[in-house]
Amino acid sequence: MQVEKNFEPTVVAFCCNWCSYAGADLSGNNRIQYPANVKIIRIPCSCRLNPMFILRAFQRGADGVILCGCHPGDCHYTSGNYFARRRMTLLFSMLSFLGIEKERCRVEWVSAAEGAKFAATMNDFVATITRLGENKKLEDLRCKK
Amino acid sequence: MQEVIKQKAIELLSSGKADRVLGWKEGEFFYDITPAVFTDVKEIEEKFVYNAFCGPNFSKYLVAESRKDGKIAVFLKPCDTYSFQQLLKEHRILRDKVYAVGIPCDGMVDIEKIRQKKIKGITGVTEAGEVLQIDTIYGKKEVAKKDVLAERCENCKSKKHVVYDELIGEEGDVLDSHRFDLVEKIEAMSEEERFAFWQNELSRCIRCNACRNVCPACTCEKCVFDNPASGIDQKAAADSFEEKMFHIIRAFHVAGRCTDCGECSRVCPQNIPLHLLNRKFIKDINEFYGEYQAGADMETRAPLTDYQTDDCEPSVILTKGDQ
Amino acid sequence: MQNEALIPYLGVVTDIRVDTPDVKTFRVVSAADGQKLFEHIPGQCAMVSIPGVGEAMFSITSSPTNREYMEFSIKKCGCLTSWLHQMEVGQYVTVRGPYGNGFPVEGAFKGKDLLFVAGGIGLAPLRSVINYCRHYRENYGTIDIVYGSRSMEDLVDYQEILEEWSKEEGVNVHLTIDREQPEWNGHVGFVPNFVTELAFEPTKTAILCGPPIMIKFTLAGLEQMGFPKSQIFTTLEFRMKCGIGKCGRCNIGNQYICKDGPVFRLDQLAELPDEY
Amino acid sequence: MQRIGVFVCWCGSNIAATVDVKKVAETLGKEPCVVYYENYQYMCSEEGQNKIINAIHEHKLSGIVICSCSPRMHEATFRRTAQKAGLNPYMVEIANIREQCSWIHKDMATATEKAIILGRAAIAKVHLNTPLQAGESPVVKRALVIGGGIAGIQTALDIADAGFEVDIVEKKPTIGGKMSQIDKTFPTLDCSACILTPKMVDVAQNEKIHIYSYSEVAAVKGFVGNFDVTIKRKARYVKEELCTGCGACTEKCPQKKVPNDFNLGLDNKHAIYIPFAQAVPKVATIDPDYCMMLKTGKCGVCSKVCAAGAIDYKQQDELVQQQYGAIVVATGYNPIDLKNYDEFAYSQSPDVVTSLEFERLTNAAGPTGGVLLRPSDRQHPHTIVFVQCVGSRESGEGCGKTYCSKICCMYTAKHAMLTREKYPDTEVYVFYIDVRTPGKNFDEFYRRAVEEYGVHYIKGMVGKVSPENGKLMVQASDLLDNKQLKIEADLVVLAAAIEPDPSARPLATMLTTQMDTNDFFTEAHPKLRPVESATAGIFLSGCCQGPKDIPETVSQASACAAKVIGLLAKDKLLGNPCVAESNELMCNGCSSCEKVCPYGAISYVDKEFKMPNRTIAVRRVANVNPAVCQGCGACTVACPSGAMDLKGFSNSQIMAEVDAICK
Amino acid sequence: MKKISLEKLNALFAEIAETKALYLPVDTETGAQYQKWEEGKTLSSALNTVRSAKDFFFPQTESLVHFKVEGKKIEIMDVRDEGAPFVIFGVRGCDVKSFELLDRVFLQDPVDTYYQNRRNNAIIVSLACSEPEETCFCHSFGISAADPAGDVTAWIKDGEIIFRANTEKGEQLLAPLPLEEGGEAKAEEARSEIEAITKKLPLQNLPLEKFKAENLMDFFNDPKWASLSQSCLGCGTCTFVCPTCHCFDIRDFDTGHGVQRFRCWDSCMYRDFSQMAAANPRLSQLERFRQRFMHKLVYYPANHEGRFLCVGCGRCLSRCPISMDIVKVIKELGGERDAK
Repeated sequence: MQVEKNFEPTVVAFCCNWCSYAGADLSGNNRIQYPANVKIIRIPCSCRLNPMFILRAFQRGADGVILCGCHPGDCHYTSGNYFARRRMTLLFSMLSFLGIEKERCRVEWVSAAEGAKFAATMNDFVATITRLGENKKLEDLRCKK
Repeated sequence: MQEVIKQKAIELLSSGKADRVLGWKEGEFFYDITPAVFTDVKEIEEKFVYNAFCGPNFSKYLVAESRKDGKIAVFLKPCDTYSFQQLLKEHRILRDKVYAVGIPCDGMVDIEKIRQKKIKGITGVTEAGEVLQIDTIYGKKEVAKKDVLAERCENCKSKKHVVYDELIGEEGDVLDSHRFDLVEKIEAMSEEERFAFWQNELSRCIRCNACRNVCPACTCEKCVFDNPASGIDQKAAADSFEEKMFHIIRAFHVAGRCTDCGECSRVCPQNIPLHLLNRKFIKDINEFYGEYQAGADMETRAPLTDYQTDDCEPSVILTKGDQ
Repeated sequence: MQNEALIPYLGVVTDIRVDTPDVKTFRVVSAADGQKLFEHIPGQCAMVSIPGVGEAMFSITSSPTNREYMEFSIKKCGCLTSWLHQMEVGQYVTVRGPYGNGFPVEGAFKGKDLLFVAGGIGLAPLRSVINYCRHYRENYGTIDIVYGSRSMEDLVDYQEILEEWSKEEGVNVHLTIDREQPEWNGHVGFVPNFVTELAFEPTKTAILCGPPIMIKFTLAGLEQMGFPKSQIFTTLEFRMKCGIGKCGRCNIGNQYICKDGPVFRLDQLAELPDEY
Repeated sequence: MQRIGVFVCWCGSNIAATVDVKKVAETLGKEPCVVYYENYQYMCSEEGQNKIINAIHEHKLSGIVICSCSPRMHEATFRRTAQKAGLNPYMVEIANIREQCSWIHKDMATATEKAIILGRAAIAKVHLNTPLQAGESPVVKRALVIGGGIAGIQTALDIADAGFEVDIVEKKPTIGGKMSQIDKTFPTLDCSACILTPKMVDVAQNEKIHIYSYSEVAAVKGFVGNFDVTIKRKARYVKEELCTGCGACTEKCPQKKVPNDFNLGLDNKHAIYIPFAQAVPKVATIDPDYCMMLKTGKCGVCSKVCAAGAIDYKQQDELVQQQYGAIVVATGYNPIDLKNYDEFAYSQSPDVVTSLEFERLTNAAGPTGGVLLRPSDRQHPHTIVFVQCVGSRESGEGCGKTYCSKICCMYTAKHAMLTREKYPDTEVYVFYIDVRTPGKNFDEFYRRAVEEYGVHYIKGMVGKVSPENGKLMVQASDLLDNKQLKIEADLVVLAAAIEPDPSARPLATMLTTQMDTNDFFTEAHPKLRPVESATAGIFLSGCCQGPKDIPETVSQASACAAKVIGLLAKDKLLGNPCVAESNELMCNGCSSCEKVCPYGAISYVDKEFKMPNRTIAVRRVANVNPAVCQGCGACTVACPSGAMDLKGFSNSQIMAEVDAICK
Repeated sequence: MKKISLEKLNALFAEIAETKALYLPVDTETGAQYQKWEEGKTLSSALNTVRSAKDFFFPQTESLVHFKVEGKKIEIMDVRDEGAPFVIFGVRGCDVKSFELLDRVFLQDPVDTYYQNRRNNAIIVSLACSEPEETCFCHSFGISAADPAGDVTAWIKDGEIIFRANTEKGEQLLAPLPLEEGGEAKAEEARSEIEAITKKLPLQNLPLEKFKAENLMDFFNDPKWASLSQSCLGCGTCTFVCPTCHCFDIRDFDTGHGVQRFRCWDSCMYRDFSQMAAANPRLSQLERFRQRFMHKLVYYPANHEGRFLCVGCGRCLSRCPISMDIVKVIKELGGERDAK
């Protein structure tokens, strides 16, 4: 009998260059572990995240997508994360409206000092996605191996 | 009303106030009316109509028409004026090239709804007050007009003309509509039910682009879906993902700019209730960021190009219960 | 299952020649057996593709008389062609074809004096015919080739022209470039004017290929010289997808360029809507 | 199609201990277009960098991927390396396999697998990289300071000190601002005029500083290093260059009933006036609303008495164009209008005054010559009630401000103390919600007021002030003793909240800088860039950014000057090449991008396009000024057509990374 | 002929579905659609489906070939499927005719094997139209709503359904089914009833006579195209609901671990349909609009012995967002023209 392999979700984390990417680095500096399922993509600001990228990630096989940016009020570009917040709120609401699991996408504000929070957030997010299981509602069957 | 508007069209053309008139032209039957640019008084006299089947929203035509030489007169129903103003706000229409005449509307009829009442072979429709008398190959039928109103007219949001050069008839008011009822109903479904609902709806999409091409908010010089460089260009969906992708992205692109004119659902050959996606955004925007009606004025910042420091967090979605 | 026209063959690039700064000639053989992929008639085309990048129609520039391989001369202008230009020898490509009608080398051309007029990359489709006609020299009358480009560097197949074509008996090569260049001793001027200057007999059969503006003025010149429309041939370019006259893209009038063209006689074209 | 080289760094054992670097290099070496791969102990070392340089030369690499530590660590290093090898520095991508891989994972297989994926993403991105050139723009070595209060003065002096030209634009006829109206300053109680006026003189005498008094900024164009500013010099009907400031005109002017704004309307001035004795420039100005000559054409006295012939009734507003490298906003503050505070009877009784009016009433140069007299009957007040937080720290609904005005506690303590010192027979009550004294010697100062000077500090709010029989009945609550109080006062002084000057809002629009909901300018970063606005080249000095006392204002002003000097010291500004770019062919001109741009980097032009059918179409299209754009990317998402893209982080690049990761 | 009571129709479907996939029009909230029969699904009473039956042979998208790309190497994978026989039940006369018109494109040399496979596998049971709609004009193209073609023709009359096998395939389909013999009279009755209704339909006598190859350039240059196309949105609704439109696009999709080449419906009404790197021969909507109708009314007939590429199903009449359809085009252009 074949033993089914444990489900290892693919998680894409978009991190703003100034706060969250630095926060992720700090988590590394302090050797705080979080699952290898998380792969980080660096973007200049959370407002650079086009909803298209999130959909693209799901299409290509991501099981969860998380956006990390500076805390509201701390944006390097002053207002970027405020725009990102509105955009993501509406996008997530729409995805939920379409019946997509709402926990699959998340936004977290992580500052450059919050290495521990970054790791904790990722641990929690990966756990959530693992519990949700494979992304089947927004997958593109062609991209499955 | 048709006569008044027709006379106005003739007057505008013959007085030189307008070089062209955008209006409705009669078809083979009572209901298959085509938008047309009239340049000739005789043609207006013969072909111009305005009845309960004059659904098309003219504002999008003005993007191209206002860039032609001369001035174009256009007849706008209350809801059309919102789209018109939104396009003005986005600098897509040159205002001084358009002479806008606001006209009253008491709801447009959806021929599909008449057909759904198993009325076949419709050859003529006469409006008699609240009742529509329908001639068919198989005899005469009657339906109440309110039963066959287009969805957007059933839930009419406003009888007010927000912009015009001239108004025919009385000015109406913004109405209390029940347009969000169905959105609420879907929101109240379970996640699986919602998924099944949309899967069923969106899987019918044949990607004819009618929704996009008719949408007054979709006036991009080059649509991302037609642009190979965008990375998301597609034609007919090759996977159920692409069906969703198209409609999510489209709804997102018009979020905060959609006036809820309902043209997308009117034109969908597969009767997909596309307006629900747009309305969901409108409802969310109203709830999260305060009431906003696209096209209602020229000044207010669109919700997605604006923010408040104390806006709700995206996690608000998590706490919005399924039931 | 039956062979399917839309499923391509695998080819491998065995040689890349840089013709001009933006034209390269690729030599392609079958990836399976190193042989020529398929036979063709001069003027026919093939769909060449890099999966994931794109597929496009290119004329086969090598002569059918070449039994070993086929060649494509490709100008860099879009996404696919840029990719092709970056290729190295050994790269696989997919090829399907041959498509189109080709030149009537065994029909209308036979026994005729031929006048080839080409501009820029327009020589590519003609090279196949010229070499075919050179190969079966006895079947054709004199061959005149008028070829021009922006500059010396932009003359495609310059070496072959100099070393083979110009030296052959009964083949007259007339080269021209648009503007003066220090190293250039030949004619300077635009192709249409050069054709008029050369004052060819209107009994010849003219074959034109080049940019639209060149075609337009050359045609005017030829007609002035008395060439009847039925003696002028040209090839059309159009966006194509299927290559087999089904997808509807290259439909002009009742003709499909991919299937009924790309070679048209001028009198045929005159009966078609001007949508090319 | 690129020719990509992959370089995997061991970082000693930092990476190599948990990531199989050899395997990573070999696996990535098989990726399309990777023509070279290598792994080395320390890629950032000189030896490592040489390896990269050699590989770029030998293998004609068009792009390189370095799998190493965080790009925040060595991206700049490797970009320089690439540049040394003749490769565009923006053809470098870093895969962060240390901080985001080897350091956070323990299992070698897992970490290696992840490193490969991160490397693939970087390769996918570099495929789409294009060489970027940072634009250069020259810097105009001249600064503009808007506002001539202490903030503007200090900033201007510091900048001029460093050798740069500075212009001050002041809307009033003189510089000096609020500080010139104040009597003494807390907590040292030194005379405000004594410390301010020498600075004003310095300004006047400094060759590098030019004052545009009685002037306003009318328009601002351009960007950091190259602002083009139009200054409106309002007609003062006196030729500034001729006027000697002798004051003869003022003396003879028959129109004496002009409310004196310098004394906050507590007395009158002449229609031609010099605001105060130490005014800079010391030049007379005619108030056109009152001058008989200007209004009726009959008078002309001043012109007759002016020996210098400086009077010019025909003077017009004048527009001056000037170029600047940097702009400093120092527009200051005003006390709020108290007309909505009827409970304090401010509009009803002249004896209810604001603290600033109180300053004038105690100032030796003020309307009472420094003797504290009630405005109504010019009698000495025996009971004075000070009310703090009038319009400050209010809940959202009221007409006041939600913020703390910061300076009121201290100046009220100062007023109370000075009153008690000069007039010990006066009872002084101070009603407060909290007393906030965080500052050097501040709390000591306040305690002295209470302990040494016997000022009655009462925690509680004044409910009502009603004029009764020439007195002011003050009803208040004492929150500590929990009782109602009634005080019969002679004078009530209201510590009015301060708000930004009304000229700030239109100015912010012109400068495309951001403001908060209270119209205070928003700093680029609240902690790290407190004196810069988010718009490059625009700096903030003083109360326009938020309430401040004088020492704070002055230190911010100097900080601001340091920033300006830092900018002006450069000959050229090197832009960030990772900026937004609009594809004109796809742009709709809808203005969405402009609305989300925090820097005002986007403008619109009507552009002619040749259409394929040989017609010409004119369309409004967005234009990004690369010198102003900071590359956040907000516009790229706001753009519905996708015409706007961000260089270095383009849509296709990010999607390629996504694809590579999710594959 | 054979017949069976309508009450037993579902049992009949079950019988057919045991050996072959069976598709039939089913009523949905949003109109009739072809669906695979399964227990509980019943034949729609609507005249016709929203989407045409061409989907069975020419689906919206289909994979053509897959590639694996590694380094410089490419591998080609033939993903064609032989398929299995299936039955389409209840195809109307117009749609049956459309198959013939599509065959002339896809089965013409070189044969499109994807189409051919499905075509060979299909057994078509057509159904006469007892209640034609006002938008029907199939009779203009010589199509009989009363006696449609197909492997089997069926009529519904007085609670019975009558079958007539027209081909060997049809015979084979009907042979094992539990049907009664007879029904000729009823079929005849149904036929004449339908023919009588057909005569009453409003869209009669479309002026088609002049749409001939010899008038090609005349029609092409007709100034009326301008006003006809003026309000066209350039969407693909008409194209995609049309049973005879067959333009397609071929595209590649990179899945991350291979490239899938697929084809999908395309429309000559789309702006990018004929877009080339630098030029587009049909720039305006007028030209694109004209192309579609010229193709249907002139070009195709010129190549196919005068057959029009339209079957009068009326779908575009009811679906066009702005109600500009082929009938209006025919009437406008076919009107007073003098034949050459």
